[in-house]
Amino acid sequence: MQRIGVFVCWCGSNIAATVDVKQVAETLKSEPGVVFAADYQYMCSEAGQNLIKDAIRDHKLTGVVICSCSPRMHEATFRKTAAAAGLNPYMVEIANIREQCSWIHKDKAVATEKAIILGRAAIAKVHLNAPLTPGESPVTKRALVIGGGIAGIQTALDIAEAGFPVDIVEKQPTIGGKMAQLDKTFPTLDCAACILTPKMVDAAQHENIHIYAYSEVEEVKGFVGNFSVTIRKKARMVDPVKCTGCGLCTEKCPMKKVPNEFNLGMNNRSAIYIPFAQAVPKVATIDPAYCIKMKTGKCGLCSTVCEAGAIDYTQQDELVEEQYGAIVVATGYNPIKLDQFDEFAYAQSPDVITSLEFERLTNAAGPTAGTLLRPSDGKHPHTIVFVQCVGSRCDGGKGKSYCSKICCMYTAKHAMLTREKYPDTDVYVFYIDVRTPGKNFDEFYRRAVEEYGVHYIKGMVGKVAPQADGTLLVQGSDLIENRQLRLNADLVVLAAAIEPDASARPLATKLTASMDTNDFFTEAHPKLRPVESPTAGIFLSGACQGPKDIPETVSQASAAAAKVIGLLVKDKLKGNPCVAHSNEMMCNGCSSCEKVCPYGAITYVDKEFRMPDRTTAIRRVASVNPAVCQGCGACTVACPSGAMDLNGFSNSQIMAEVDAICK
Amino acid sequence: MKSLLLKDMDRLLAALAENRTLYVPTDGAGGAEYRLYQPGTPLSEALNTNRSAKDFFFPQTENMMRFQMRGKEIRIEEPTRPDEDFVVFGVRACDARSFELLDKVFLSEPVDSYYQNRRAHGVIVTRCCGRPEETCFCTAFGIDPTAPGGDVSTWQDDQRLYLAANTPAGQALLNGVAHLLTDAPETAADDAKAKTRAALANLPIQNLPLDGFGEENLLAIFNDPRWAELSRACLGCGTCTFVCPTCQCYDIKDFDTGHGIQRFRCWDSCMYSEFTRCAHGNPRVSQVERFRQRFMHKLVYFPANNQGDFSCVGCGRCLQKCPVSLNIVKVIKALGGEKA
Amino acid sequence: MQVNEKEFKPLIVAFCCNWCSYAGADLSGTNRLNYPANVKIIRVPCSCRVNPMFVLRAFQRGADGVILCGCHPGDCHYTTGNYYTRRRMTLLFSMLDYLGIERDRTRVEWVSAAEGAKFAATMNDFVATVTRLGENKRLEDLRCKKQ
Amino acid sequence: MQEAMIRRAKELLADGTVNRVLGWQRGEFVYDVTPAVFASPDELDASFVYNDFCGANLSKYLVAESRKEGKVLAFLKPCDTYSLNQLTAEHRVVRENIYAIGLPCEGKADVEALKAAGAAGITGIADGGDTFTVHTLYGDQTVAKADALAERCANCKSKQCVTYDELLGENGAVQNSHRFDMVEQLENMTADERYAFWQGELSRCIRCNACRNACPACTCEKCVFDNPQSGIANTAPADSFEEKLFHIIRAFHVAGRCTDCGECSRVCPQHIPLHLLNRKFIKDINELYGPYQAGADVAARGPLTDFTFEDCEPSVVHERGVN
Repeated sequence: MQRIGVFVCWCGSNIAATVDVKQVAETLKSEPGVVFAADYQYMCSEAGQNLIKDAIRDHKLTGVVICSCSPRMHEATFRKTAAAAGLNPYMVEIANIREQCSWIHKDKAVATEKAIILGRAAIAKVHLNAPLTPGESPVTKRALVIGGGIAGIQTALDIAEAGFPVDIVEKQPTIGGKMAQLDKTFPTLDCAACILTPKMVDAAQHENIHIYAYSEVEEVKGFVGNFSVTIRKKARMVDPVKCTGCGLCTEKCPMKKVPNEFNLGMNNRSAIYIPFAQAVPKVATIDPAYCIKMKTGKCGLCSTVCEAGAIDYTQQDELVEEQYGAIVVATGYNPIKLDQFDEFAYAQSPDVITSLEFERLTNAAGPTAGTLLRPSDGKHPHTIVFVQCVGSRCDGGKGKSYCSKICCMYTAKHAMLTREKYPDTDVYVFYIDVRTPGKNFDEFYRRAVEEYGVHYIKGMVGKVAPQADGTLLVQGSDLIENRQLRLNADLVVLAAAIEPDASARPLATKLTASMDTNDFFTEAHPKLRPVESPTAGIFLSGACQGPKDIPETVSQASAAAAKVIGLLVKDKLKGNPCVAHSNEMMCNGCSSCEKVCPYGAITYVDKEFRMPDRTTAIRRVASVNPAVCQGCGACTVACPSGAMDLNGFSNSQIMAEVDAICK
Repeated sequence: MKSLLLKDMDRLLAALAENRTLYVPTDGAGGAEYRLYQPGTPLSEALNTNRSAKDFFFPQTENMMRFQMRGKEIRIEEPTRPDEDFVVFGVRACDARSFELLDKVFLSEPVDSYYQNRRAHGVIVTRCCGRPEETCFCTAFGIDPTAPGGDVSTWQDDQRLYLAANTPAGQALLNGVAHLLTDAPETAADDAKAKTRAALANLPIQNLPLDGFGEENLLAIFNDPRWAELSRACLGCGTCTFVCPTCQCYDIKDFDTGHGIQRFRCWDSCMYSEFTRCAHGNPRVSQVERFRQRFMHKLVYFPANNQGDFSCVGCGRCLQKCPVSLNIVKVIKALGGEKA
Repeated sequence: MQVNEKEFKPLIVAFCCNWCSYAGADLSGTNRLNYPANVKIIRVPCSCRVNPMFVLRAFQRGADGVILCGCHPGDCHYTTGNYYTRRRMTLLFSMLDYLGIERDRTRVEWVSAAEGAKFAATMNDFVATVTRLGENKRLEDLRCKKQ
Repeated sequence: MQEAMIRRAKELLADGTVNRVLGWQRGEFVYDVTPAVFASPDELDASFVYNDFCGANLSKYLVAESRKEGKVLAFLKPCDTYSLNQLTAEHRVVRENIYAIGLPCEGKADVEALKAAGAAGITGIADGGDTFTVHTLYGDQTVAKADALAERCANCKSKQCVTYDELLGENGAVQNSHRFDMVEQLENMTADERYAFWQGELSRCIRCNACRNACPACTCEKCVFDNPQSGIANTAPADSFEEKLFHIIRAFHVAGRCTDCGECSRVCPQHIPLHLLNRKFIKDINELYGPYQAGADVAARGPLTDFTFEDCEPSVVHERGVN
């Protein structure tokens, strides 16, 4: 039996004017287990707290009930008070007789009766309280950034600048991501490479940053502050230390018919390649799917010409295990595949291209050296039709239901740049809506319309049909003029919807981070914790969380870095002791709890048990990591056997409160 | 012996119900059960009720006392004992015999006053079985369905019901309805009895080997390896126990009503994991042991303590109700040894 | 009969999540927005902590109405808790309805920390609804009745 | 079928694929069959039986059997395979230790239905194609098989075995069943009528726990109703509230997991239509969250451990027709 002390606060007249505090204290004193009861003007004052401390010591209290204001106000205060008197702070319960009683009721008798009942409920709960101690876990002061695009680079640089080591894992041979493929950036029209490549170099040269390029995350174990990550370094067949990036091998390589993914297959590269001139690390990579030596064993020309002796055909994938305190996901996006959109003739005509392909066609380092030429015949296009929302805001399964957010602006940019460079070109943009919220965005779009004479047509394109003369017949509707349009275009540019990179879903599983139905990572709170995943220690940067443009990506990247730094500066993480725990003897191992846990706090282990029938059995049982659990209690209801319970809000405690209230 | 035309049955029941509460077996959703007599409702012709008649004297739950808390004081309140006189009409010989077995438990020292009180207020009218079924084996325990016992025995042929009092309470009951009854010779029900006997001779379960369950074989039976096989399919539910007319185990529990503690007892089953739970748990840790306990009790321990009376009346309910068709007949056949 | 109806004050148990609804209840207090004293609040970390057992328990022990309040869907402090609450309680309430228990005795309402007025209005409305229904008879435990 | 099963069981025992066989054992009467494990050909010959009364869902026995040494051969009806899948999904069985033979099933007979048709004192039952000839102590009687079908079989949801290592005969198909008709009928009653119906049904409950203990979804290491620490443990329905509490919580605990195998109603000694509770949840889940059949797919996420942002609000209950 607990020895409970009840402390009734007047809160000046806030409580005492409507609740007969003396009567509350007097009545509660005769409750079983209550050995002390007192009332006082301001329990939260120093004198009030001393009253509590003295009573804890003098009456050897094992539990404390404070009838006062909301626990949201002073629970922490009174827990500290109890701790100062040597009582476990979690042996304190608050009966909220101010916000939920004296302030809402006028009749003193009614309010007093309710205050007594609320006090009883708190007493009933304290009877079942147990001392709780928050767990502590050390923090590995190193961060992992998954993805080396602008988001990952920015996050890594910010963390590194704060003095913490960071590793970037990038699956491509070079960091840089999508931004490296872009030509100019809206709304300022500065060149992407000019602002990105210095950052890539900064990252490569930073003493706190290590780049695992051409690598992937294989396995993630552990929890916030203590992740252990296995990284697969894919075999490049080139020793990155020896390779000087001179590029001689790529010139000499006899296999030159490899579609160049950096230029989206619009030209070719060699089997040994460096994706682009400013690649970081600037190291060659052998593409084993095309390398003659790898496929037939004959050739070896690159090895012959490499003066550094960096070529090593026997190289194997290597697994390295690293420890991290925090992980940032920056896996970015991709344009969707357009196979489902046959009406736009993307697969039928090389002159129907995506916006990203358009970027490469206008980029000085692209397949046409920056001159806008039709892919089919290399001629200058005179009529260009841009189609927005291809697969975005699209119901019915073939596209994405969401807005891809960046297309309105980059299409305006493309249209504007085309008109500027080639004033003889007619440019049409079909749109559902033009969405330009953002600093200087709407001004930018209006310039495209007003200064550059881009023809914006509100309506959707119904069909693009390649014609015998090599043009493309574009049929669309103009909703403002309310008419059908037929245009003969030389080039059609599709603003394809963007979707999370395909690597995101398996990665989310490894991280036990949650995703929405579109495979974007979900944030811990959509408004208040936008750069944290619900899984503690996992942070989100850039388009992996939702469509974003560059400025937004960079701000989120820095925000994620700030959150990581805030975590890594701590030496130890103190947990919330009100976490779930599983009674292993009752656990069925059925995984229901694991499925509803938003934090991935529950894992399963096979353990040997001595069963009630005196046999030994190996059983699969749930185990809650108290450092990761946030104490929501979803698992406790999912668990049919009641094996899963929650500290501080146990089944028996809540039912005792129900019983006391309903007495 | 008295008799009554069957067409006057409802008049008889109505008359019985006039002064006492009357329970009769009637058909309803879920099968035949003893229900409070409602005028005009025909008696069930089912062989037996789902639940046995033991409920009348040993109900599934029964309040024992209350504790009242006034502040830190505890006050004890005795429950009100049911004091109404009642008649149970239409009890079969097997169930009637079960009362005798329950009496041995509850009415020997220390007397169970709750049971004793109910027993004192009840009058049993039995009914000879007309059509025994394949699950019946009461004769194995010396029960004669043609002499069904109780306070009043009844038989019936196509036209008439015959009644004979066996006890003063039974005689008093018949006296109360004498105006409806006519005298009949003692042999009047012989045809009905003969018919029943003929049916009994054809029952499939005959000659159960019970001789081997003597006290002297206690340890041998207890340690018999076949228990594991016999109990393997047992789901550990309490169906057999709760439909059994002779199972008498109960648990005593306290229920916090919010304004006092209600102490009550309720049937318990030796098949349950929490049965006879002590500080260390259930002494019978596996289902084999629980299963064995049930049959050891009925076939060995009870007779050893009660002049050889088995704690089974062969009503066949467990044969009908076990979800996986385990039952006492299979146990007897396996472990009862050779039929003498 | 009329007198009885007037006198009947239903007992309402309200489970409120710590982050939104309990704070919303506090706010209605701070703003001195009245609701009947027969509403008693039990604080839980998240509405998803509420086990159907607790709801039935409240009815058993004498509650006439049970209401769960949580963060609005999408605003759960634990991101997904109230989505599970929503499914669980929908099914539970549907089952109670199926058993013939008055459907107006149970409710789920999403109340944010800013919605003190909504909290008070919800409680007033729920109390009025349950008052019209009268005493909980169909899910009562006779042993728990005050004698 | 019985001969084919014994033959195949012997082969699998002989070639070492399995070391024991889970099937049915013959009892006192033709309908008196008990789930049993057979370890040798002799045991199979002596007492293995498969007939119209082998209704018990054997999958639950696999919780214990699949954790023993060696592989067990289990003969499973379509219903039982759904349960096995669900148990596999919940890690309650070790699937690798089970050699499942799927059996075609045209429905199982319910001896209670024969008795309700007037057959008293059954001494034998002969299969006459569409009918049973029931030999009784009081003469022979012919009952149409359709009239003797168990409720769950008359409203069969699927004749398809969804997991097996081998099939005996042809696999059946998912049925277009009318299993929700009775639920709908209840839904269309007034609240007062529904209350009266369930009060009548549940008041017969004797808390024998047969429904729970036979249920392949109820495999908890410790049931809350047996656990003195749970706060709701009880051995008898001491008040009509406790009858409802037990059945509501039990149905809720298996909601989204119940495959609708119908064992609960089959085993109830009091003939309470417990399947109507489980089916209510199944019907609600299907209607509110999209069609879902527990056990159909091992990888599927159960509806109560899942959600969508667009889920309906609990007030949907208030918006329904009759109150």
